Amino acid sequence: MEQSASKKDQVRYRTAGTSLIVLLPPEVDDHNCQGIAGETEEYIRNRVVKRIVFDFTRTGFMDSAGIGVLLGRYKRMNELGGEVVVTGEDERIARILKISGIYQIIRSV
Amino acid sequence: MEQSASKKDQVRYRTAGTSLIVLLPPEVDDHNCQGIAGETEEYIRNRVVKRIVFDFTRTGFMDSAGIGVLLGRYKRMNELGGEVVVTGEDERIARILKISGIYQIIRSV
Amino acid sequence: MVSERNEETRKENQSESMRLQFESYSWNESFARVTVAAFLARLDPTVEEMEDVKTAVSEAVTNAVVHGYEGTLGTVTVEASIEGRKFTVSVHDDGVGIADIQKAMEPLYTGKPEMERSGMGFSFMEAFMDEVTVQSSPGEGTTVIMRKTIKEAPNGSDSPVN
Amino acid sequence: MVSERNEETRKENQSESMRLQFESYSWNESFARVTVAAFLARLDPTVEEMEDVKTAVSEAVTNAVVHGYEGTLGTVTVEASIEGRKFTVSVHDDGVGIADIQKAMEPLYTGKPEMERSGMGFSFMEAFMDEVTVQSSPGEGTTVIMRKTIKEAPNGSDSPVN
Ligand SMILES: Nc1ncnc2c1ncn2[C@@H]1O[C@H](COP(=O)(O)OP(=O)(O)O)[C@@H](O)[C@H]1O
Ligand SMILES: Nc1ncnc2c1ncn2[C@@H]1O[C@H](COP(=O)(O)OP(=O)(O)O)[C@@H](O)[C@H]1O
Repeated sequence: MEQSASKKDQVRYRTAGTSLIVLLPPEVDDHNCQGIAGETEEYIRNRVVKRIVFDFTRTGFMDSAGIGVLLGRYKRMNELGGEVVVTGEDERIARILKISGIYQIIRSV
Repeated sequence: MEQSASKKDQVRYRTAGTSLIVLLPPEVDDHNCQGIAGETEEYIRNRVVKRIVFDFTRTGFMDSAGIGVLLGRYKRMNELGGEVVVTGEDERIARILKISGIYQIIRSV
Repeated sequence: MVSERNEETRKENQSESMRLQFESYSWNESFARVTVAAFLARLDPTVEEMEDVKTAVSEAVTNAVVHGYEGTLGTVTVEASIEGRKFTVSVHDDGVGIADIQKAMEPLYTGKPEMERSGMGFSFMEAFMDEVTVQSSPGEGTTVIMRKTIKEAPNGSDSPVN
Repeated sequence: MVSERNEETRKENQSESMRLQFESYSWNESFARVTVAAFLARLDPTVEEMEDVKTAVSEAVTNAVVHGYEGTLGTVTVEASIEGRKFTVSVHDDGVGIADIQKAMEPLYTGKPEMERSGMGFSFMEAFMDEVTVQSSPGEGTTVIMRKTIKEAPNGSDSPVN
């Protein structure tokens, strides 16, 4: 299902204890990812975040821009002594994550 | 939902007594309509057909090519003393049929 | 610390355009509809506005295929542009052209009555778009230009999904 | 009695093509994917083949936008063609071009490390397509040509819906 570039496709954030949950959009590409680095930084600056959870429940498409975001957030949480995990990946997204090799450093919960 | 030009989008035919039911494809346009005149003629030639029922149950898109088919089959059944009816139209299809004025000669059952 | 690309978002008064070219095969009628719909989606049209545009584009592309090229192979060019909320789409063929545009646009007129056509193509374009302009002369091909203003979505709730 | 247009259907060995041009806005990355997918649909690809092509196109178009034009405004041209079951898609920009193509294509190499890019764009194109060719030189823009043979669908049951 293709989506327009409208607001309803944006990334959504939720906190639970020291976890920051990032609900990814239906299509994770360069365009839809542009705000994620800056927006997660906002949360990190304003509260204790020990874990970022990337939630792929709504996501049916992802390209390497998504891998760039995961790697970037992984490095940042490493600096802070926290972790990054992924959840809710369907078969296609799992295949992309596998090909990228990112499961070697980021686990699925 | 857009469909490819593949075989599964084709028109399907079914007979019930002296009725010929034409199950229209998801998109009724010039391309998908090209066989209808000839194919209904086949049925008319080989058995007694008193009524053609155009079934829009699967159809979400129609342009004026569909109106051309309805008009053509209406004229043909008129010659034979039979009738043409439509069924299963959703709101959009009903709007198209209304704008075309075809409900004045073809009723919905 | 974090170097990030400035977020690139569409502005309300954005101007943009696209151009699509394909061969005059009848199965490209649906391809043209899907592509124009995908382009229009950025304005968050209602389902009805989206369907109106798809129908109008289908009529013009079908005419290019059926009447312009009369079943021979040629190139159909679809251009679409957006200026704020004003949407314009044109369909061009280098086919036979139209001698009498006014007559061609009359409701129920068809140049191919033997083909079970309704003669309602131009009427549908006019019913579903705000404005329809036809540029054509015999041997010079045909360009149909259609405009429609897309209403501001109150909160994008009624927008279509494809 | 009934005069009817000869039914026009795609032949197995059909050759056809399309060309799409749009501005280098990042929201056109999805527009390009949808359009190429709609063109490819005529070959009745599997869901996986369709997703593979969409991902590869997304990578190449994103590179044109991000690296080719570096956020400035330019035109991206996508051409796709079909010869039998052989699908070819090319993505062209008139941007900065690439000095060392071999290095650019190395896994994990990125010219923009400050942007949190993975450097996996070309690797994904190569993983998802049969063949990837890059034509580029500095100041001359870049063309990425990708090919993939789409398997014959046994009976079209596994084909995607958009
Ligand atoms: N692109 C075109 N090239 C040549 N003739 C055209 C073109 N578009 C329309 N016409 C002429 O205008 C007539 C009316 O078109 P239209 O209202 O769409 O009805 P229809 O397509 O059902 O005939 C056509 O029958 C044809 O003679
Ligand atoms: N269209 C292009 N124009 C200019 N440079 C490009 C283009 N495509 C790719 N490159 C260069 O090749 C590098 C590697 O590309 P890629 O493998 O897609 O990784 P990424 O996009 O994540 O950097 C880019 O960082 C860029 O320097």
